[in-house]
Amino acid sequence: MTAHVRNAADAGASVLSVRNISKAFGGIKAVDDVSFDVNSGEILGLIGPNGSGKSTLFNCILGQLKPDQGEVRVNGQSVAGKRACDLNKLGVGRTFQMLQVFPQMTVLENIILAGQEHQGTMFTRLFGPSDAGLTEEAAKLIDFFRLGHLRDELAGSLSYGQQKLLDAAMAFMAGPSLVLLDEPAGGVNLTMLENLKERLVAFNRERGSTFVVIEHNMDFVMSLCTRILVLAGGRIIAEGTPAEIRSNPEVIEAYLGG
Amino acid sequence: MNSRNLILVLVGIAALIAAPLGQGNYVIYVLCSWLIFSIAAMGLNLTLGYAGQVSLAQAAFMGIGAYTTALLTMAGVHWIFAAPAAMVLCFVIGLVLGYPALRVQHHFLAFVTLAFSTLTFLVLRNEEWLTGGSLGLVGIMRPKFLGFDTMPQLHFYYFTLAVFVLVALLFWGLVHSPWGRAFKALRENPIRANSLGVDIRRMTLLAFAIGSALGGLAGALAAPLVQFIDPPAFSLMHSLKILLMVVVGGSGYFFGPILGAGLVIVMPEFLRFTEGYYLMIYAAMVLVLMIVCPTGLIGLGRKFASQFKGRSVRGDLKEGAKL
Amino acid sequence: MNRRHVFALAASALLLSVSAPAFAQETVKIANISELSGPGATSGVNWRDGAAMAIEEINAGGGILGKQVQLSQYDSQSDAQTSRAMVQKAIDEGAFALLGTVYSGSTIVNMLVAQQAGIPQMTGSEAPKITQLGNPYIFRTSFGAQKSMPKIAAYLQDEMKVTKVAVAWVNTEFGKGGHDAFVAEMKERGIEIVADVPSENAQADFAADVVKLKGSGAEAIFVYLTEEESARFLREARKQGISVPLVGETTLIGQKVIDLAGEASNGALGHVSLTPDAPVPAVQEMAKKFEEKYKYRADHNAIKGYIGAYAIKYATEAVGELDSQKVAEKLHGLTLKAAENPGILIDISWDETGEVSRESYLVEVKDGKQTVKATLPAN
Amino acid sequence: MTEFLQVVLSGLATGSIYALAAIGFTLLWQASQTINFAQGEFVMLPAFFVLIGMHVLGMPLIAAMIFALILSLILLGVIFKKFVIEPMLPHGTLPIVMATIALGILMKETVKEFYSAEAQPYPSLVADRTLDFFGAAVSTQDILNLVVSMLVVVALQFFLSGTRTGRSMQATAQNPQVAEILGVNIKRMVLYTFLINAALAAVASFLISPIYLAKFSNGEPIGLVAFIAAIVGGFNQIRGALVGGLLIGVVDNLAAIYVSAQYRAAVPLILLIVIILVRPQGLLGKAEGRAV
Repeated sequence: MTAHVRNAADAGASVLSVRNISKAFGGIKAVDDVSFDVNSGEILGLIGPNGSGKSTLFNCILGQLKPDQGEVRVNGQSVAGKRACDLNKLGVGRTFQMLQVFPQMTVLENIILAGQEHQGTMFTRLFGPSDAGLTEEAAKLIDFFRLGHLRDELAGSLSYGQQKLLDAAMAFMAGPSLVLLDEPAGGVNLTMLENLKERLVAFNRERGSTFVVIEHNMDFVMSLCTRILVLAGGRIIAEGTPAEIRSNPEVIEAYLGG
Repeated sequence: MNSRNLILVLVGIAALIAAPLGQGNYVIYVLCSWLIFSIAAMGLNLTLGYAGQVSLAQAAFMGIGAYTTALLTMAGVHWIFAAPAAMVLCFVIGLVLGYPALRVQHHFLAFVTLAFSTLTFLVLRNEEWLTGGSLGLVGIMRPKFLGFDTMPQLHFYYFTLAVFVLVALLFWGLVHSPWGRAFKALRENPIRANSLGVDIRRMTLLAFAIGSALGGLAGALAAPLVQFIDPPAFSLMHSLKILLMVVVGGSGYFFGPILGAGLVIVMPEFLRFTEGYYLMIYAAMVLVLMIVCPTGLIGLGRKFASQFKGRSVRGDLKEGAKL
Repeated sequence: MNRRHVFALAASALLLSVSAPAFAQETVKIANISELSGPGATSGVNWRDGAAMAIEEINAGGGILGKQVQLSQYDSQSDAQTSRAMVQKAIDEGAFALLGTVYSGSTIVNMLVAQQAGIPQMTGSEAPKITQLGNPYIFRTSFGAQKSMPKIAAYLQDEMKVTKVAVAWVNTEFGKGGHDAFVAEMKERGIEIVADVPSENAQADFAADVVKLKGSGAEAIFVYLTEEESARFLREARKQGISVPLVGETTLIGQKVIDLAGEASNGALGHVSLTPDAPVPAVQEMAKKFEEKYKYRADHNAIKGYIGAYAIKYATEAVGELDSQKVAEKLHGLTLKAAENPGILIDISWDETGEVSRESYLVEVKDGKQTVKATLPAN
Repeated sequence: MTEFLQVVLSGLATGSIYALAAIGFTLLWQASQTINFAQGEFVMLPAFFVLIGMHVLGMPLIAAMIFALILSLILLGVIFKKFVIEPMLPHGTLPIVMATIALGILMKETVKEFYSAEAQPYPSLVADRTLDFFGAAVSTQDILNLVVSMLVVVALQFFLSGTRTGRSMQATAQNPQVAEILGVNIKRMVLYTFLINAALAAVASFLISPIYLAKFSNGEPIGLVAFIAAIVGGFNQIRGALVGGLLIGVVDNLAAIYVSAQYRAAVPLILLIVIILVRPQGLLGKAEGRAV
């Protein structure tokens, strides 16, 4: 069984380490020598104006782009050359900017799918139980995200906000040590947003999960994250708690001055 | 499976058992072809409907299965060993063919299988020492099982039916296993599936190889049914025919290909009165179906059913303003 | 394993399961199974129309043994497996005798079913193998390649004094049968095959084939292609200036080929048994009537279908009762003279294997017309 | 050497016609992600329009060709786009694949049933003469084919990169969203693509039928070759389709002589597979971003 509750002794250890990452596209440096660490249990916000290199950095971390130099390690292992599924097996969960659920499968099936590849072997997945022994655990997670009443509905028939919750829940199913959330607030209305934030915070507290969040919505980031990195022109220009960032003149300059 | 569905399935099987009774050899022959093509179409449905890959070589795999079975049984090997050998061969060829094609790009499997289909035809025709060339192989024996001789047409039908039911059950198990869930996921959203740990390349490859192996099994049944095989019976045109079965019936639905195979095989019977025009009418009907309802007949049926029942209440509306 | 042995075993086993068709009937049911759709449609439709015209004439003249004939049509879709199913269907529906199919690949398969049921079958196929399998129910309407090739070979050797020959053939069951029979005949006579060039079905570009043949040093080229391929081949041969004689079967010098190839067909030689242009008044008359009725020109398949239908009539009347078994027995060793049996058009005999013998002609295309160069006796 | 020259020249003449069909194929793919399995039948059909014009309506050859061209533009261009492809576009590639397969069968069977099941002689635009080219025989029809198809390709290339409409079409093919933002009328550009494809098919038909003869079943081999040529050359490049077409024409003939006549049809297919493995974007194609 996958342990959702991480060992308390791990708290504070580096889950993600980014070292001197640079990436240029045709002479323009999208990411320029960026380094930072994310410790266990943290919710790290990654913000910056459009074109500041957030997405490029994100893709480098996820192994989708090969950085020109530098290295990304998750739990001490390099992500270089890893496919998305390998990275997931390494303990990295993620969501996408655009909503990504499986509309023709039920909520329960969506969640089971998100966990099943971490259970047993190819062989047991073919000849073992059809839910890979995950129904109970999946139901718990669904309840946690307050989708219990929709368990057997097709994911495609859910409202946008509910799908967004499901989307996030899937990223957590396999008990990842690190979850990367790409603009989780995008397109979500205010009430839904509160709900989503509240659940994410609760999850972080109860299970000690580590998040990295890219987000434009300042209020959302400020109230969710424990630490924030500000990216501008491919470099980290500020780092600190939400309160520090809010009052940092360089950040204000980057956003307003451009 | 709920009890109502279970009853429907049992009734279906009973109908299949009763179907050939009192019928002439020809009708039984048509029923046999239907079951055999259903197996091939089910295999293709796994590739196409579940894993979302177009294969244009299903008939070629049938051919490989048929020739393997024919050659082995004619050399004295019992069908019960020859057919699995044919399936394994098709599975392995599927892996060898699919691995490089899927490494490259999504729709390239269609192109590779298209080429493979014609290459298979050429090899079957040209390698006369093995395959009998364009004149084919004659005199394929029907198997005997512990005193049950499948030589009479009716016996052969029950033999085919038994294999069909077994395959359908295994197939049902497969698509309802975690593998099946992964297949569906990679059809609906491969990128998301990949990020959730589904090795899309491996699963797609497996879906294609298993689908091809089922094509091989269909061939292993077709050879003793017709007792004769020649290369044109497994040409590209027939691959397209099987593709048609899957799409017309409804790809991605369990019963879609079975329905589709029935239609494609039985349709010429109904359109016979139109003489030479039947292919034309047939093509026109497929064209219209694709324009009106690309999800095939089962999709069309569901469309009607849901309009009839009134639109089902959306889950979120039921729960009102909870969110 | 001995194929014939396997086959006999299969036949006897299936015989038990097939119920014999009923014989007490008001009409005589004859089934035609031919290529009504698919790539063989031209041949199959010709065959069907020829047969249908004959049956109409037979019915107008009082039918068979005073009973009207009901001709039902089955489409093999030019596919061997379908043809087998259709023969099965025809027999299930009580056919007394069968006509078809034209494709040799189909006939080889579906004749097993007719054999199991004991129903005589008149085929339009010419592959040698058909009459070599020991099937007592299969009968040709035109002789197979193993009868025609010796005639051509003899002409090549004795009249044209050829010692080196090249072969161009289409690599299908049709072409393969002819090719093998021709090559065997050449070997026997010690004529050297200097080039052996197979082409694809419906091939359009014969440049490479002709290049190969041209450089082979052959003194004559034997061309065994379908009509359209022949036309394309003849044009390419003319373009590249092939000067040695081109010799073939009906498919090289038929009117259809002449129409398509135009001037390029002049000088081509062909061995012909049944064509609308055969120098036999009965055949020409039949062809004329056919063209008036169906608005297109009969080919050899139409004439074969016509003769096939009449052969069933004459054989049945010779037996004197509607008994499929006895008709089949009667046909073996039967000779029908056109003088007494006008529907047969040209004198014909069947041997013990169902193979036929008949006089034939060697024809040359001159100024876009077939002209008979020699009459080749029955063999 | 003469042998080699003869085969190469004949291959080029046939290949130039394959190229026309292959170019249309690529254009449709670019503009609407349509894999047109009826492309071969698109090349088969216009010749019959000409025959109808001449033999049924009694037109002279040139008038019949214009009549056929117009009919092709309407049926294979406008009608095909509006009533077949457009309704299916939202449902992805597969229904289009099935529908075009069915359309191909429909066209083939219609010609067979309503015109003729047999091959028809088809008039050439030039008097049939054979010229000697360093020992190789070249017919006037061969020369016409090469010249006309090259002219068509050059004109098309000029139109696409040299005119405003052409550039808009290319922008639409590369990125419809961006093109729309730039004010390009996407629907119209896609329609133009379908019209160009229909015109290319008609020209290919006029050129190939004097050699192939007009027959309902001609589409199948042409369609397959166009398909292979497009992929081998590069699915996203006109020049690629041209090179692919010529290459397949020559390779097919060379294979028949120097490899094996029995396996001549295998050689282009093996070439196809090798290209897919080694250079999936095609010989001249540009690599597309990898879809993960």
